[in-house]
Amino acid sequence: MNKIYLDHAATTPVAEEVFEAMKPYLKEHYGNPSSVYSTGREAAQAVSEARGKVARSIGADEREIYFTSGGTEADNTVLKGIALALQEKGKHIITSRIEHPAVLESCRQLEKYLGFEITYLDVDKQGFVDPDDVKKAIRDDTILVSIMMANNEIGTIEPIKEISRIVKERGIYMHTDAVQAAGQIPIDVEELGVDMLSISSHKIYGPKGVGALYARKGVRFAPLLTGGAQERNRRAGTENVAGIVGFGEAMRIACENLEEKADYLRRLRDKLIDGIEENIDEVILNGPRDERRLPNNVHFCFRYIEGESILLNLDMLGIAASSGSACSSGSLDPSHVLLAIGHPHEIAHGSLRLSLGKDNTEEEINYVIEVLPGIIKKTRSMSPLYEG
Amino acid sequence: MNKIYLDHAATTPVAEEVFEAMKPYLKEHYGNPSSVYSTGREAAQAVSEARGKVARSIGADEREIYFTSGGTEADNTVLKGIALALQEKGKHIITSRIEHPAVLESCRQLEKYLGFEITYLDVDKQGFVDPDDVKKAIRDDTILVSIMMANNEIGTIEPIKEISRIVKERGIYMHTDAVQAAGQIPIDVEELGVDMLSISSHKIYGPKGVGALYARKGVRFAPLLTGGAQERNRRAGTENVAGIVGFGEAMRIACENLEEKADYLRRLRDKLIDGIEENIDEVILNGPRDERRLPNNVHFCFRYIEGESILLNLDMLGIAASSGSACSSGSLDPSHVLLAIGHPHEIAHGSLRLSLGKDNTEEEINYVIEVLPGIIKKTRSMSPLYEG
Amino acid sequence: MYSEKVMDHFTNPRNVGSIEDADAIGEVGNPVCGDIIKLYLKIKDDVIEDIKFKTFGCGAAIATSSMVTELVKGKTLDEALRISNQTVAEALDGLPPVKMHCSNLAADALHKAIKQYRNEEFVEEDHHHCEHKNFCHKEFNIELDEAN
Amino acid sequence: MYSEKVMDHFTNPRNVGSIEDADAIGEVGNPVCGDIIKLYLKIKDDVIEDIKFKTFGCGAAIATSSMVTELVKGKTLDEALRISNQTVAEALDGLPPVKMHCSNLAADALHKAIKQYRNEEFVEEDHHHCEHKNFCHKEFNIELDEAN
Ligand SMILES: Cc1ncc(COP(=O)(O)O)c(C=O)c1O
Ligand SMILES: Cc1ncc(COP(=O)(O)O)c(C=O)c1O
Repeated sequence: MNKIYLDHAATTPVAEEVFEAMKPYLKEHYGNPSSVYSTGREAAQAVSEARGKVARSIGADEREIYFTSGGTEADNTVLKGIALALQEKGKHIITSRIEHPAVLESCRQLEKYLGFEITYLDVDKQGFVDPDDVKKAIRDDTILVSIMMANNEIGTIEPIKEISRIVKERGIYMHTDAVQAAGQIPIDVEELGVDMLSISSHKIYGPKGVGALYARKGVRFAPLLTGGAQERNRRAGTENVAGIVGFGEAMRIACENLEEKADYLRRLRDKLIDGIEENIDEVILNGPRDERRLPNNVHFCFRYIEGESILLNLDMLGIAASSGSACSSGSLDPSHVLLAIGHPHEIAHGSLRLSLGKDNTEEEINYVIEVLPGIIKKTRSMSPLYEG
Repeated sequence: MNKIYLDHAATTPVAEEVFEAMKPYLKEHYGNPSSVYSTGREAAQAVSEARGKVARSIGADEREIYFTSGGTEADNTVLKGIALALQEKGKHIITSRIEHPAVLESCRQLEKYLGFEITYLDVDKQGFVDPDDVKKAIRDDTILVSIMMANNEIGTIEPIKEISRIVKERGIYMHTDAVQAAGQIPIDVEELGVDMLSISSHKIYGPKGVGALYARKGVRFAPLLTGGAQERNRRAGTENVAGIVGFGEAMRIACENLEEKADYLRRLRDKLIDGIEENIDEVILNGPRDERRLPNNVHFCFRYIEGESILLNLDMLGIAASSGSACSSGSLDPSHVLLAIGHPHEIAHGSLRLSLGKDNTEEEINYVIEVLPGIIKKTRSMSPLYEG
Repeated sequence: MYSEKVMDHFTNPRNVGSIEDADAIGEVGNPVCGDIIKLYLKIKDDVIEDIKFKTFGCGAAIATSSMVTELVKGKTLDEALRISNQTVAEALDGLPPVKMHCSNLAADALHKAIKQYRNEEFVEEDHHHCEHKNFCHKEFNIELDEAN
Repeated sequence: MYSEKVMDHFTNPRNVGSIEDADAIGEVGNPVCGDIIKLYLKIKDDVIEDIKFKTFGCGAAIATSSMVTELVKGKTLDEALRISNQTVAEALDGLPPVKMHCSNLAADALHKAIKQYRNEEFVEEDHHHCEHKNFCHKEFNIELDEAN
């Protein structure tokens, strides 16, 4: 049975070139980049080159890139680091109800332990944050606005540029979680106007356990990991050299011919969306349908059934998919994103995310369109909610 | 020129078996461990096996092991996580003056941002913390004692068992940073009586960027990285699967025939210490000379000269060493450890750490003993402090 | 994550469907929780002659429903009442910890049906009300709540 | 980390040593800082006829000492005074940022020697006092201080 992997928003395989780039740093060039001697200098040089690649991919300066252990750490560093550094200035942060848990749970900690007030902005039915809502929510004690660039469940691309303009006018720090956007749509920190931005390697065919935080020169934040002087005193800990090298290479490749690759995915995506809508009744496409949707994201709710059954049935046919976000699959609550866009619980429970990648083929998409209706039918036939 | 690597306390090469164990998880088994489908389950299974290996190596239960991005993150999690969770109970922490910066800088943040008081215990000339000093320092509002198991610069093995006994009697949490001890001396959390313990993979022939925190069942701490439900809600972020697998394997191997391997290192170590003392005048061995010294640690101060010149000269002969700790090599201050054991600045500046590893040979040691006196002599001849 | 038995019952669920002239119906769970189990029983002389289920829920919910129907078919009502959620989970070679409490309610549905049939009151256990949707999480690993 | 020129001067330092009957001696730095540079000058008709150094310090300190001796040998005192720490660093094809301020004080030692020779007062720049040993760090990357 051929495997069909349709969960690229959860994680991606490491590209062959990326693996080859990493290998020497797992083996012969094992030095500690902080060391004086030559093996250490080789490692330091490799980290520096990777930093350059990441910086260039998002229009930043090398000195504005801080490597982290992933998107989660980048998000945590922003939320907690800004909160600690600027708490004298104010204890109010604005974010949205559909952020990744790395942002939302950090906000919860700030509420619980440091007395912060957080405004969680509502979104519309397609998952958009209204820049006007941001404007209205800003207070004199607001120190940070954090809105994701693209949603990891329903693929909505937020109007970050418009939001940034409003936020920066008020002299407040603007952060965006670009973990899902990276490698899918162009990112230019200057054009976006953000002060901080999070990326993760394993979503762009790089290794797991590495990511980066972009922080504009001059932005003040307390480090989350303190200790050694690595990452210019902003992120302590011996560098994951091989991981960083792989991430740099993955980022470079991801941004090569980005538009062309995105167009390919958009074509598959639209075929899949159309195929599902044509062949299955009572389905709801979540997220927008236009250019404001991530090129690789397909996300539906199927009425009357629960998402996990769909996943298990797909898995038995060799198709890997997700009901929403990978990190919440241990949880039993319905997706906070689907509730935020207005679905009742029983509909929110019936979600399926199919996220495409560069190696997916039209054939694979056809196969999914062929088998999915049967799975939905069978599952619905068991449902006490379905009167089909 | 053959390279002689004598900086294993800074980092180690990835063992071949470890690399082979990791490879499948960088390539074919790329699933996200949180996913429902089979590629995800394979990854979850691998993480779980690695957890078992780490747990067994230190006499812990699997459910007491939390994977982190390294020793620094483990230390930060302990200090900040306990501080946040128990701040209502008290705001006093006890540590020593010779801890790793990952602990010391975390303490500084707690002082600066959360109003904690930290007692930094003095050590004696060999770097030992006196358990009696711990006893005297404990207050009603003490919530944590953190003393390292073995010092990363001078190799002193602290009396953790004695300290734990005192600390636990008072119902206070006890943490030990075992990053340097792991793989060198046996670790048994039950015998040590600690509540929390930090380890890092890249010091024991595992990959960089991964480590573990042991936290005894029931220990309360706020997670440092919040977000997804990974690591049983105690450490969010997509798991560095390949890194974790490598770490687990490295830990398993490190603890196989540990005593035998340690004896081999002790023999080389003592040969090197004797060789240096016999062939070079005015040297000071730092740390103890008996079984309370790490098997792989040699650390000297050479009067009248500065450490970096020694390192550069050694590097030119293909010998990789360090002046103390890797993470501080970007810094110009003399080692806080050497100041703490009572050295004046000019002596503290003249330090050299030679840390041995499993692949070092007697021949290599002989070569170092042969060339080092010339290097010291040449460097001293340039020194305005030397009246040789 | 799931045992082979669970996957077997999930893939080939026994006794799916409804019974038009059922003597007893037991329904537990609710959509907020993400699990609804509805059992239809045909009872004759205190023996469960036929039983069918409809379930909205995850793999565990479907498998436990299927398993419970298999366990009680042909049993007396008293025997059926001795079957607990635990019995069902064990018959399936166990369930993943996270599913143990929230999706393991087929026996509850059974008990509810039987008690209604006997006109007794059925007291649903607290954790199946699921008004507090974090419940399972909490009961399950108390430390987690502390953690965040 | 270091340029080839730095490594060349570190490996084969020019003019190491002292001059017994030196006409001028300039010493800057201190052990707390980790760098001490001592220059010995032989001066005739306002020209530096000979110069030697002794240095306690890192590779950068040794290389800058060596370089400064090479730069000024045979120069007049006025010419020598025009040599700054910056000149020395440039002649070495640059120094790593972290070393730029703390270990680049050979020109200071030179100026100190010449001014003493001329009986002028030498005002040591603040950052070479190094009472505050974090200085270099600070000046260098102000954000760092904020960071911790
Ligand atoms: C939008 C978003 N933010 C943050 C993260 C967390 O990144 P990581 O998995 O590298 O911790 C993810 C993915 O898991 C994500 O999709
Ligand atoms: C004693 C000690 N603690 C903590 C660390 C930090 O570990 P890591 O390099 O994995 O961040 C190190 C090594 O760098 C160490 O030697």
